[in-house]
Amino acid sequence: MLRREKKLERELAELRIKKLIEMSEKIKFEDYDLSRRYIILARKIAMKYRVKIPKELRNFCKKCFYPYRHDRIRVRIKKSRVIITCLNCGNVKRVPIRNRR
Amino acid sequence: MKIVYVDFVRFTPTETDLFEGYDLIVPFNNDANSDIKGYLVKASNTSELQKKLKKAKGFVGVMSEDLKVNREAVMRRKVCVILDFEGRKIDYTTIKMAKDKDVIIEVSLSKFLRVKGLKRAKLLDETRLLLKLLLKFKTPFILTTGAENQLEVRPRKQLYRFFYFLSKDGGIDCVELIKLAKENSNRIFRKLVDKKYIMDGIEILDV
Amino acid sequence: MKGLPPTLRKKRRYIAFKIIPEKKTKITTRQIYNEIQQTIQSLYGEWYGCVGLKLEVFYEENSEGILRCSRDKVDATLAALTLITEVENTKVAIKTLGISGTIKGCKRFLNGKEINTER
Amino acid sequence: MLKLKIKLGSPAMVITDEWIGMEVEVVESSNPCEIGIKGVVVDETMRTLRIKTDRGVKVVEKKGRAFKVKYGRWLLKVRGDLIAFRPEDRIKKGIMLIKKSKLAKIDV
Repeated sequence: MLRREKKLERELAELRIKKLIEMSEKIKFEDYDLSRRYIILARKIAMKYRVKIPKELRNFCKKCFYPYRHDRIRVRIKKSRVIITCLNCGNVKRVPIRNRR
Repeated sequence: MKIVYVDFVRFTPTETDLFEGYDLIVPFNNDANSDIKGYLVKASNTSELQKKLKKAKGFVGVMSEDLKVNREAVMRRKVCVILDFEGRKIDYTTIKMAKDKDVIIEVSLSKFLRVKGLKRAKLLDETRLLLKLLLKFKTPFILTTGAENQLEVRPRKQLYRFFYFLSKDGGIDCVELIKLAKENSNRIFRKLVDKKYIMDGIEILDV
Repeated sequence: MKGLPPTLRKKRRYIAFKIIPEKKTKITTRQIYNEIQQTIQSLYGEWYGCVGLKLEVFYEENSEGILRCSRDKVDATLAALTLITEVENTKVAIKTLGISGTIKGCKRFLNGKEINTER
Repeated sequence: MLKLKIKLGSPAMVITDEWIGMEVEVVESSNPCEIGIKGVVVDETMRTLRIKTDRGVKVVEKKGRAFKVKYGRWLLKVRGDLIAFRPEDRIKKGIMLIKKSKLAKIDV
């Protein structure tokens, strides 16, 4: 029986996710839908090989997968947290700002 | 593209004019000292095969009488060719599996030279059935002389003509057979010799 | 009486071949003819066995010759030639050099020597 | 179990890598109009590639075609049958294909 090379698969998956999200970032002002498609592809890869999408690359809406674009989101700071509202679907993401001790 | 012809033999070849029309002769002889050679594994049962395969490397060919050994050999990743001789037994499932695992099945001419009479008649019939199955599943196969000494070698044209006639007489699609045999021979040649041929379907055009 | 029209005549093919023996033994015309005849007999039997065989010429010094057969059985004859392994206890291999429609055309496959056939 | 050492950047790994963003040219196809389509891959599905050319976006099927691809420092010719999987499946299935193929030169 042939065995899967899971380590190699994950390594490749990480590379591909990075590539895809960077690409979607690049074209998000020209073709918004295509850049969403790239993110979906990247997410599919991440789910299949159980790889986390790195935090710094995770700037897209969790619900509709459109990447955050300054004219399609609203960012407010309220009650010591950043509130990002996606104007495509209305999903709200709250990121608490904690004081470092 | 130019068609190249590959031949498998079982001895260390020296120059003869019988070797006409072949571009590459692969000796399946572990003592041969040419650059390109096959690694011959002879086994009579499966455990022996597994033991011998551990040492094997390169272009591995398995030669065995036993049906079980042949079936086991097809499933092994190391094995590239199932070599042919007069006592080889191979069946429907093995051929079907060989397609899946990309194992080449050799169909040799020299087995007909070694036997005579009723045995040869049976062998001819068996070979026709084998060719039919090979075509049905599109299993990779190669037509070779499979010679064990100099005098069993036949020139390429004669070899292909023989199998052409054999298949035509048996009601097999002879044109397709020869076409596929040439394709496979081409593939094997490029795999063995060409450094730019990485695997089936991928090749380097330029650096 | 006119002969048969060309369409109905027997079509023939001539096969130039060369015998490569194991040792330097001379093979006579008779021996090789018998061997070919026997091989065809045993391979195809009585039903298909008649291929219009005739050994036109055979040069014993360089063991080359020309064989005649009917056109639609060229493949059968060639297959029989490839399957010959022995002539009178000496191991041989037969290499077919070429096929042609005439003896004259067939001669160019032979060793390049000017050989005249008187018949 | 014998372990295969597949180098990450070796040319055989094209079939596992991301094709979106690659420069591609269709070399072989049963459809003569498709031969010569050249451009950057924009999108990929299980059976097709969307190639952005000078004359707009073209959709080319993967199966039965051969593509010329620039990959790393190589210019490769890849048969489309090898990449005819879902883009996310290609990592797993591509590695399997490479492992399965006999005498593949993977350590270039």
